Amino acid sequence: MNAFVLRRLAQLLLVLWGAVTLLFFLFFLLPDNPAELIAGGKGKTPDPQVVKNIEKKYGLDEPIVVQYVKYLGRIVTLDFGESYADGQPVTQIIKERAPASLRLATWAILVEAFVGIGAGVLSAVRKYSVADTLTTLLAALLSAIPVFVLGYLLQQVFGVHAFKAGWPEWAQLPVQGIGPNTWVAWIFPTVEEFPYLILPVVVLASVSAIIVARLARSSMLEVGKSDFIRTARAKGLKEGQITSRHVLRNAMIPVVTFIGIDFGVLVGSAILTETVFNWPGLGSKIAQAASARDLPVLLGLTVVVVVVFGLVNLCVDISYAWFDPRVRFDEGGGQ
Amino acid sequence: MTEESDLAKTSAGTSPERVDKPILQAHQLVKEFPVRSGLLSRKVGRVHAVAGVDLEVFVGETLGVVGESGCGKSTLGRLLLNLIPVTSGTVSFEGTEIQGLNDRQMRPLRKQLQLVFQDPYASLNPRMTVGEALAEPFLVHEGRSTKDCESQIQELLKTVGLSPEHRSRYPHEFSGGQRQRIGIARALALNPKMIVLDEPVSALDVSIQAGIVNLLRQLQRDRELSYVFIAHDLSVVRHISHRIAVMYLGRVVETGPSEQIYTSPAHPYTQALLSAIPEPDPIRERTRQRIILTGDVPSPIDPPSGCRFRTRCWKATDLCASTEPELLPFDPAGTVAGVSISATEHTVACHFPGL
Amino acid sequence: MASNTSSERLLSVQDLHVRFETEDGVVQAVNGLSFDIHRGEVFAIVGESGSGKSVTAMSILGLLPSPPAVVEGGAILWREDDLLSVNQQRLRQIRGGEIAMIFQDPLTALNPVHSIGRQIGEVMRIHRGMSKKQARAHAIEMLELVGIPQAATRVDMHPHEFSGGMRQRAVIAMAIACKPDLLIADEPTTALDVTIQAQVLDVLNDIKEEIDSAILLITHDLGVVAGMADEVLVMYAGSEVERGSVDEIFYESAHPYTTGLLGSLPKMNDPDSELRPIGGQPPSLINLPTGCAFHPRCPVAQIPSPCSEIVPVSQKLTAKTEAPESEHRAACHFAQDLVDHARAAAL
Amino acid sequence: MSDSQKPHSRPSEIPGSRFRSEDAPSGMSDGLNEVLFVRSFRQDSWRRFSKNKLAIFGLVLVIFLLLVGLIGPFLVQDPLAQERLIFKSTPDAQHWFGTDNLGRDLFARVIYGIRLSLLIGCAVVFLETTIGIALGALAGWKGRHTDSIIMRIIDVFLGIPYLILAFAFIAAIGEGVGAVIITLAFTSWLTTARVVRAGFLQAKQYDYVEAARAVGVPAPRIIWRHILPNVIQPIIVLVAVGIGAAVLAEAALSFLGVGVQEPTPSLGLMISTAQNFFSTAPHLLIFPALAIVLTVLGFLLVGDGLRDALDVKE
Repeated sequence: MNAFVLRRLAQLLLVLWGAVTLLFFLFFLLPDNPAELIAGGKGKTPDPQVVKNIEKKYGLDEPIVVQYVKYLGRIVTLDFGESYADGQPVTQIIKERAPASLRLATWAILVEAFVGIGAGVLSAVRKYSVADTLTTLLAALLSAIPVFVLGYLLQQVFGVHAFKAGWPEWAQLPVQGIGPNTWVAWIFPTVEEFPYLILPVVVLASVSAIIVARLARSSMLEVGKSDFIRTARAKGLKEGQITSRHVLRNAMIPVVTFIGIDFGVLVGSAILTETVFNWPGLGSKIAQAASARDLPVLLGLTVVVVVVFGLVNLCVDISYAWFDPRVRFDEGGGQ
Repeated sequence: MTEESDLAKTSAGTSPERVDKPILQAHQLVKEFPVRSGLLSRKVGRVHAVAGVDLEVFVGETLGVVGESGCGKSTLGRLLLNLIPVTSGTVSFEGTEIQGLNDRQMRPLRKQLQLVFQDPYASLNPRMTVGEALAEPFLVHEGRSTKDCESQIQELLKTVGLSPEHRSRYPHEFSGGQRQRIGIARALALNPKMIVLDEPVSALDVSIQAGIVNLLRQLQRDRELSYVFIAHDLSVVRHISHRIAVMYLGRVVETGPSEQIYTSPAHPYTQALLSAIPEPDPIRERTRQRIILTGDVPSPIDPPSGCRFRTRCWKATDLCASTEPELLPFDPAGTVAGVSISATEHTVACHFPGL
Repeated sequence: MASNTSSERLLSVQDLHVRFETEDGVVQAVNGLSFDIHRGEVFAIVGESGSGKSVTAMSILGLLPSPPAVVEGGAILWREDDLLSVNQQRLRQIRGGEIAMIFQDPLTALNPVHSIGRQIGEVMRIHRGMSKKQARAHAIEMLELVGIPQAATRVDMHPHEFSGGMRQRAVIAMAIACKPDLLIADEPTTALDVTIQAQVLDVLNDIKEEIDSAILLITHDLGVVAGMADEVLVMYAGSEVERGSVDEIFYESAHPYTTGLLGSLPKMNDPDSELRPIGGQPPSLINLPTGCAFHPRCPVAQIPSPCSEIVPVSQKLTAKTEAPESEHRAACHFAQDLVDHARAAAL
Repeated sequence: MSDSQKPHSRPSEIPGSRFRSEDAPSGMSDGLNEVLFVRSFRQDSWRRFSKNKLAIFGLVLVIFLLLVGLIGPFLVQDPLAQERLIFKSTPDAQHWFGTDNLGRDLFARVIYGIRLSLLIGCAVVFLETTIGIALGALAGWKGRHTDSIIMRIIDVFLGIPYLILAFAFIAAIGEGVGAVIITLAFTSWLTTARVVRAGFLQAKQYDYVEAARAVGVPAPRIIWRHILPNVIQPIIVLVAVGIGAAVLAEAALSFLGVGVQEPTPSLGLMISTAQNFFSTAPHLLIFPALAIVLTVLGFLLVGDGLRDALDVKE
């Protein structure tokens, strides 16, 4: 098991290095001169002398390879440079914004997993029932609605309309920001913070939850057809026991894998969700940095996201070993 | 000696007289598959699938290769056809060494050397009609289109007992036995001299099996084909083979004329294998004594030292654990040992051969 | 040969019909099958793929997936209950407790995520109300009974750590855990190698004595039948074509299909004999031939009448003098002639 | 492959030779499959597809949208013409969907937007599929080091969340329609490549591929005639789903301001602008949003239907 974790960590480092390299060259080979961007922003022609000074300050006059090696060196010491836009250290930005994103993502994943798996299991057990058909339709519809449209609609309904129509207090939800942002209980929101969390989490979790539900359903049905379920039935188990003891754990194997992979999609959706809800997390900052071409910020935040993504998948792989004992022993054998 | 070759001839039964000239020879054939693991797919072990096999196949004869799953018999079949690269050793076909030849260099030889698979469902491309599948060899080797070789295709279908109208159908429209006939027709297309048959009847029902076996025997008579017949079903193997090689964990443990292997098996494994076959004869089944082996076949990743069979053998001693027995001529009388090995001889790799 | 008519009748299948409603049409898998199984006997159903033998086995415990399977008509009597109409609670009691099953493929028949011990123990926990600990101890006992060495450590292993032969032993251990009265073995050795098959058959024979049950053996391997069975039922295209004691089936076969099957097998003691295959192809179960389903492949069929027009009923054959209790039957218009012919040839 | 690892394969493992139904009994004696007369694969798939009401609805939607995209632009007004006096007007006989904040005909803009979405979707999927098949086939066929290198590259790409990767590409090649197409294509070929690779690895084990080699069929023909036709099914599904995904992704990029730029009529861009005017002119948001949803929905439903009909496992 330890060897397995170590190996996966090494693999993560490799991926991280590849990602940083890819992104570095993509960002820094762009047609515009970053120094000009810093000096004047998009579309203006700044004073050449100012540009030169900036180039010197940020080391942009050096060959790209030298810059790359230096950047790698700085990353190792967790120094991601400063924002072109306001000179704030990227590390500072991460420190400020990461907890907000973490809170949003954690709750979204929890909702995704519980609601998704629950709905999926229900659909599978009551195949072709109204609830099953409804999830199917909802799944198709929700996956077709862009995240930002969904977010905006919910804002209109629970923020604007609920207020105008005088809905009960609990149904009137804030649509912008994170609330008091006190962080007394880390990722757990306080009573005042809670309403702020609801809509962003719902939006972020919805699409993935519905995919999880579909996957859990088909996986349950697939496992339900396997020979060992027939064995269980031949042993005299009740249908409920068969589902809980034999189907569920086997059926969760592909679902867990999906939740791991889906984290990448979740990050993408988080960028949009945080932008729509003005959530002060990494995602909205990434979007700002991307449109402002604030490269150090973009690169630094991306590195953080890639690391977290890798760690999440590592956790998934470890939990995998619990779900599927075959994994534990297959390490040595086969390709 | 003479008595043994006589035996070999009688066992050939209804088949034509064998010419004593090997068409295919394998020498010290070894195939190891790497077991990879870790970040950079490091090699952490090896599956010793085939571990030093010598064999010869003569013109017009059938060599039966028998063994249980995991003994390396299918791997051996693919090595003989150079479908997978050997780890070491040589394979020569009509005197030409073929191991290490690439696909292009092999192409002329492919006309001569063919393969029939176990699973008639899997061995035909579901998206090609029978006609297209049978035309492919002609297209590849003679550049002729499906239309140009129409008559050959019809002829082939007739040869294997199918109707020429079947050529425009897809594989899924046939039953298992019919598909296997199509597989045989494809192998026959270019008039090969030798065919490796990898468990050609194991996936078929008994009532269908017999028809395929008879077809194979008839084709051998008509065309002087040489067969390597790989199987785990010993009763069928005996029926079609002139000589038999018994494999265990990547090695040949006993080889000889099929009559001798069946009537006086010398290796304990062969004895156990033969005794394990249930016979469709209630009275004999009730009376006969079975040798029941203990345990399972060891892993080919880490085979036992010395004799590979010793972990399940009732005769095993310390000698078996330390020294690997060589394949030597078996003389039931036990008088002479170590005379020259001729290919038709009964040989066995055991320190304590005999009954 | 034990005579079974006097011992306790355990199971009685009467006029069983099973069809599958598939997208391609209705598959008539079993057409009016009847047989009884008595305590202490090994009853074998023999047939090739598609003959309906496995479907029969599965319909006994109601294990056919429905849809597409539809069991229509007939009765499966187990003691006082008709298994086709019994309530779910009683059915669960019977499953695993009174009737247990051994499946063909031991790898897929075991749940990959649970330990062997847990899966064996589960039967005891359901039917005997054992605690986890008791069940585990009993599982070890069962594993020892089927000849698995170091059972105490192997009990906590998972199926993928077992070899094929050990898995099938584990499946057998699971089946006999509650000492069932009837053991249904559906192709128990087909997925195994010959030497392992011999081991497993050996275990099956031993435990039969041990638990004093009956075994319903489903197989296509006539060799296995010859070695294990007392009574044999031969199926073709969903129907019984012949049934009788094992000796009657092998030495006095009265149906051309049975004769054909035996003739197509290579004989170990006569290697040079030409194999005699049954001509033609197995029939489509969606579109069965008229009259006798075997007639298009039958060497003795008289066409058009009666073979291609009249469905032959299974008729009792005159027994040899020394076996008055014989229940040798065959569904062929010429069955009696064939038997007489076989006896004459044997003399 | 040693024979110990190669189980006696059952007929049901072979594509196209299996009798299919969601409730197909597993572990049923293989004989049942054998004796069933199985219809040709194409007929079978079409029959299953046509029985799926949602899929047919999706197909109708896709055909309708394709017609809209092809013919629509010839029938509507100039999407760029500003009619200065009627900003944000509500729908009427002349402007079916009303006008936008700059007084442009929204109906025309939505039609053009759909056309652009479809254009981008198809172009992206064409590029993506080409890259994916090429690299996946290369990795799967060559194996060894080629495979390792390609797989590591895929790992790196997969390690970076999709939208961030898109930002990086956009940053490097700039904005606009062409850039969006290239960006989306280069960030979405991973799935196709992995599926094709997996298909190749599996197909290489098929007996009929080995049989083709044994007959001496040259590699290009083996790939073209024997392997590709048998890995094409999941690709067909990916193509349908991929168009929908590309439409969504384009909308997201444009919404965030790094995709298609004004004044090109892009649905995402329209939504982005419309947000500021929702309380006074909700139709500015609703119509483009509806257009996106219908477009994506159509392709997703067709994709789902194909997945079921072709029995593709994820």
